[in-house]
Amino acid sequence: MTTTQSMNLLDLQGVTVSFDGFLALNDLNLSLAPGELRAVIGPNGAGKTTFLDVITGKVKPTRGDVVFRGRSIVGCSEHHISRLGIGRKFQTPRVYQNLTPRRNLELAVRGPHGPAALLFGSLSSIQRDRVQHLLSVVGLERQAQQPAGGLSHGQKQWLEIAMLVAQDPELLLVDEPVAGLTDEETARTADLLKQLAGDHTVLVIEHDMEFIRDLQAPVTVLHEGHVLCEGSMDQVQNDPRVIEVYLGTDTQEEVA
Amino acid sequence: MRKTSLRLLGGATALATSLSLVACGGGEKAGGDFDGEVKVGILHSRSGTMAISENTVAEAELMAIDEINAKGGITIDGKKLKIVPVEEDGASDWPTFAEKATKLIDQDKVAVVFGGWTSASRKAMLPVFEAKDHFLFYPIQYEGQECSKNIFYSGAAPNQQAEPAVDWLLKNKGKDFFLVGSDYVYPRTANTIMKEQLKANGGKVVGEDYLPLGNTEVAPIIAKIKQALPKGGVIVNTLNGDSNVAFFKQMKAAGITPANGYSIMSFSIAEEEIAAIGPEYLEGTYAAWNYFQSLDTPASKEFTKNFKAKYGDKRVTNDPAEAAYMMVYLWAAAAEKANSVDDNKVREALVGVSFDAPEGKVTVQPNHHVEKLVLIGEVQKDGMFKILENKGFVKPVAWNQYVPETKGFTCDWTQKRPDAGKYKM
Amino acid sequence: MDLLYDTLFNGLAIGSVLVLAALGLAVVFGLMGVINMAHGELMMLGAYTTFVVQNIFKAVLPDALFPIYILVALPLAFAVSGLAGLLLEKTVIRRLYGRPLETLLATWGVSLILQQFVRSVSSAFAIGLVVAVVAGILVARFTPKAWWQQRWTPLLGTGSWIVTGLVGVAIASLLGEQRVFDQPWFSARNIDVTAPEWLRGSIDVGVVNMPAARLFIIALTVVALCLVNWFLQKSVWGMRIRAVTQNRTMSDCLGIPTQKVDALTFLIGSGLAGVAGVAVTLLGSVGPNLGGNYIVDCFMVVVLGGVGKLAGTVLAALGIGILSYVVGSGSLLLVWPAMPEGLNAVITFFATTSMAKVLVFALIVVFLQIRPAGLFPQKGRMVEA
Amino acid sequence: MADLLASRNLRCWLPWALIVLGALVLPVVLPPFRLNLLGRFLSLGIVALGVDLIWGYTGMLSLGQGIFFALGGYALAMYLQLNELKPGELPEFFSLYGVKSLPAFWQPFGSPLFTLISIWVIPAVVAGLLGYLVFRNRIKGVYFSILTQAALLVFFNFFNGQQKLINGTNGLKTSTARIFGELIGSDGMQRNLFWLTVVLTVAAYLLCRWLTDGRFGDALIAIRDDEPRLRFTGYNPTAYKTVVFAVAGALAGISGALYTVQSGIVSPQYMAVPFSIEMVIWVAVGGRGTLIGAVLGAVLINYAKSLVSEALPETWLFIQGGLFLLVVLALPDGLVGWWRQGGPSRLIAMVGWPPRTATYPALDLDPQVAAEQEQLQNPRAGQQR
Repeated sequence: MTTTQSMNLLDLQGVTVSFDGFLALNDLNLSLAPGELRAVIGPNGAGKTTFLDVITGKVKPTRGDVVFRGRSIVGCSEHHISRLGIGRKFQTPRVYQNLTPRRNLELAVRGPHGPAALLFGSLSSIQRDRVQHLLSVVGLERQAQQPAGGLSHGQKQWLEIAMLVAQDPELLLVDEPVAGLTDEETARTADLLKQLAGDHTVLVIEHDMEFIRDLQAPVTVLHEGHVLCEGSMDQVQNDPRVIEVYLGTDTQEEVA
Repeated sequence: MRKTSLRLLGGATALATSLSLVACGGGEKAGGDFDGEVKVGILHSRSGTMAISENTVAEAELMAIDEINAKGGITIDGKKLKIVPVEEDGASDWPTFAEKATKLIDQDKVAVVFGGWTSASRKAMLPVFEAKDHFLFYPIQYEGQECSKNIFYSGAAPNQQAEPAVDWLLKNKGKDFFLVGSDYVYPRTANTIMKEQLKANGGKVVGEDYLPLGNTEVAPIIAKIKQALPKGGVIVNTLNGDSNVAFFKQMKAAGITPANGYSIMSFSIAEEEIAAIGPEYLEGTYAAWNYFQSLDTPASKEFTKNFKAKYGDKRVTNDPAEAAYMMVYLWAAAAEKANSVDDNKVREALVGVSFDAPEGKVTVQPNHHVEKLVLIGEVQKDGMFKILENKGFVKPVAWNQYVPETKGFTCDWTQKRPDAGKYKM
Repeated sequence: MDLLYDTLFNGLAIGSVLVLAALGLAVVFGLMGVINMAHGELMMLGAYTTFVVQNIFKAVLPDALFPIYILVALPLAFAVSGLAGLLLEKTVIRRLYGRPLETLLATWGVSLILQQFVRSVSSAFAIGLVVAVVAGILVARFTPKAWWQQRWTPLLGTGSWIVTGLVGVAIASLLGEQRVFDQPWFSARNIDVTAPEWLRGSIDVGVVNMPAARLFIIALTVVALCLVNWFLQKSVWGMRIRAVTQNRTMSDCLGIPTQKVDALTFLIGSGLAGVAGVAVTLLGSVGPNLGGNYIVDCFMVVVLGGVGKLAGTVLAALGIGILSYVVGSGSLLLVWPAMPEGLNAVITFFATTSMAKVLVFALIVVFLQIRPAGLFPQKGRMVEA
Repeated sequence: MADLLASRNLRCWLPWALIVLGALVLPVVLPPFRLNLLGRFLSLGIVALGVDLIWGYTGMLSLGQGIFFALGGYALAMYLQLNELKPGELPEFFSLYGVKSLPAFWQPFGSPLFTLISIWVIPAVVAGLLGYLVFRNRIKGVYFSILTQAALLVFFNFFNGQQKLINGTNGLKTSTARIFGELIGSDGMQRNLFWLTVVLTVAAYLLCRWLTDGRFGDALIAIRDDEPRLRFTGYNPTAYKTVVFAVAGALAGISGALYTVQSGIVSPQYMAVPFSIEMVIWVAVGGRGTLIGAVLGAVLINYAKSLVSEALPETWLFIQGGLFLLVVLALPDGLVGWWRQGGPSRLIAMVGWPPRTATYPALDLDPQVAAEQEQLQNPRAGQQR
């Protein structure tokens, strides 16, 4: 199933996902070039989370193909896909509550992930430096020794982003990174993501339009499981179809 | 009963009260009439699945001890000794029996242990008694094929229960047998013996099945019986405990009843079990035992009367209770004969000791078993047995003579040979 | 063909007991995600209720009424087990929502206590218990409010319960001296529940001989299934229960009293256990261990059936019923007498009730390898949150 | 006093000090019977360590550890049965069932080396295989618990039903066997076995310490906290769970073997449903997620059980059931967890000796506070990091 579009890092080709007849994704086509920063928006139920689920292997597409670095990853398990270089941050922050932030990061940091490696190997100095560095970047040095369950919501968001970065994936899938953050934190997050782009490919799903604007990235609009339109933030915002989808008309109801 | 209830109530906040109760229990002293005391162990399941059956046996043993004490205890070296029972709970768990047996011997230094019900519990205790060269008195009818120097068996060996019952069935009821049992050692071994016996005497086993302990779904067994014996025949039942209830209730519903030509013989159903299952379901079925409450002798009536007086009017006596009662007396008699409570001396004195038991005069045989009365009975409406046949006293055979592996072997502890437990005759 | 009918009927008979026993568990597990290890003991309470009702009929009411005692026992058993379940929910399970494994352990503890309770309970015991509980509650009522806002309040709470508990034990011990109060109500022995005459016989339908008790249980199962289904699908509270099942938070926001819904669900599930308890008195022994004999089978049914669908429970129970019957009775050998030697040996090996159980459980374990979520899995995004 | 108890070092070291003291003093003080009990309960501590690994750390509640426990016990008991035989002889029980030649799977157990290896390898392999099949299908939570229970029943019924292979319900006895010419049931041998148990328990503890202290242990905790998340980080939880389940199986096997020789018998009772659930409660009472708690819990509860059943057998189920409830509802981290979280000082504070920092007892332990204090004293140091 590998195709000629190998210059793209990620290709979704006609992906359809059906839950008991309900089409969560409907013939979705999307490509990401290496180093790109892309924002994805869409109303509730547009299939944004399912879209990430398909890429990361949690949900198997009913039809269609997902190609990463020229190779189909449909049917691979989550951890396999993750090792290929796709990292994901979840909508609600998911960190290991009973581990300290340092240990959270030590688990996430790039390296062999088998039981034997963890038992018999130890972290290299590069890995340790990386963890230390990330702790300071996200400002969790002081909390590094207490369980992450006690962190505030914002701190957890940041910790999870740090874990994603520690993983050093080629493709970062970031689901609503600024939900519940203050304006200042939001701006810092946008900066961080922009820094990451270039070396990495970043795909951001977000509802916060100001944040998307800050990112200055091309925007893809999803609606009812397929791509409604693509373009810059301004283009998208003025597209009558997008306005209709977001604001709705009396005859059209949102799919919840 | 009262003391148990006191203890039961303690359960509500047991830890708090346990200390005080233990203190009370330990405070008893030998009465003024006695010159000393001798401790004996009583080891039965007082909790768990087997508590149902074993409580009665323990009660019979305690009754015997009380009676002996009331008559002045046992006399050793001219001293009157009071028998003090030390009770332990086997909790229906075989390894626990082994643990508690060790405790009774090592910790409490009892002279002898009365205990056990299931064969598995006896087999679990056996190595303890062998390793410590101590003595266990075991009161239940069992599967034989065992003759330990360290165990005294006051229940029936197969030739005192199963074999005469099969003979009687062959003679009076038919040649086609279906064997049903619980899935553990007694039914399995007893059925092995019966199969050999039937082979030798022209009977036929048309089917057999085993139910896991505690299982109550017997539909597949009933189907097998119907296939194997469509027109009626003999069913030998060695089920244990709960399964019996399910078995008889569902057999009755399926029409496998005495009225329809099925003769059902049970080896584990005595008066007590009849009361729990309900005589409606059992009426007309048979059982073979060495004692029935309905046995019409003065000793039997006396035993039942005393038991009811002690434990309540509604209670019934049965074979295991009688065997348990008798073995305490046999031990006391042997100890007096040996003039010592040391197990080795008691063991030597034991063979030949007699006692006027409720079933009649019993005498201990050289193979550590008892010569016993063999009775076949039929369950009546009132939950009692009508005695159909009295085969008189039968000498016990430990190593079965139908099974080829043990044919020709015998056991005699009066012999001074090293293999006295099992040697070729 | 006879064999087929026979197999179907017997499978149905075994299966219907399983359906009835597992129904309450399925409702509770499906709707609340709670595995109730004390379900078997709630069945046992139902069976003991039957015993009490039977004795009242025998002792007090005219003989002519005796045949219907079982019909009276059904609603009473539902009430007794249901109330016991309600108490369990209010005191224990409520505190453990969202922690299914802890619930499992706690309810196991409850099952042990219930087992020993029916063994030990006597009038003295009951009076002592009631005194202890009532006194414990009264202490909290009649002491100054200020005492309950102190540093040492937790100690006071625990301490007052210990004291009232000891008072209860003391009272019970004193009463226990009197034989009237000391007599255990049930004792550790199995108790005798006798089915009325009309449930003891059997009916021949064509070639199949159908025991009346089995037919009664099958009918009872069908009625219980219809009622539960009707309740969940059509009644207001049933709708609320379903709403809470699908989205607890949302239901809460919409003003559905989720706590009441939980309590109600648990009450119904436990009540159904009581009804099952009545049914099994027709088939087997009634004793403190009754629950343990059924509970694992019930789990198998629920797990095999999948969560939240009654159809799954029914299908799983019937499947297990027919399979146990076919394997256990060895009837495959009759259908296909000329089967190859090896297969024949295998089937004969498993054709005892004991080994059939091994095979059936093993097959369930294998089946769950293929369909980890049971026969009727939940689908969609909800599955793995 | 309260301050002393609040001191962190003491909280960490006091349990250890008690244990070392106990190990040195008890063998001298205790009579052989009690020492033997202690040895047996200590060996149960090893299976509890395994339970703690899979439940306390990894969050999987297995109700089937009895399988591996019994397999270890059987492996050793089979060797002991064969050990004293002359060539051509069979263990005594075989003759009861008419078995003429040793079943094939018994043969290798004549070798002591094979036995020593198989005691832990066989349970580990069985556990690994079962675990792999279950985890691969992502069966977890209550489903995993129920499935392990079903597996337990499969083994239980099988061993119970196979008289001709493994002596069925009776199990295999070991006390009358001899090793190095000495009777296993003898006091001297039992004392040696006690020391062996102590050594192996410490070894098992250190093994678990090693497993849980590093990143491997972190991965286990991560599986408990959020398994899907770990998967998306590139870990394969199936591998980790399989490994840790196999390790727990191996520990159970060793534990079972030690328990068997010290209690004199191995029987299918070791695979009874309640026993495997009890193992979980030992860990829960001692403190899940704390290794020392698992061992302490096993020893304490079993000793309590032994003592209570000597004095008041009928009350043990009440106490056990109450313990389940108490631990789940009031002491979720068990005794050791309570102790480590400053439980004793809180208790003392309740009766009127509040520790110095009464309002925030943990303030001076809070790393953030510590860091801030440090920063205040030495502003440079804080910034350099």
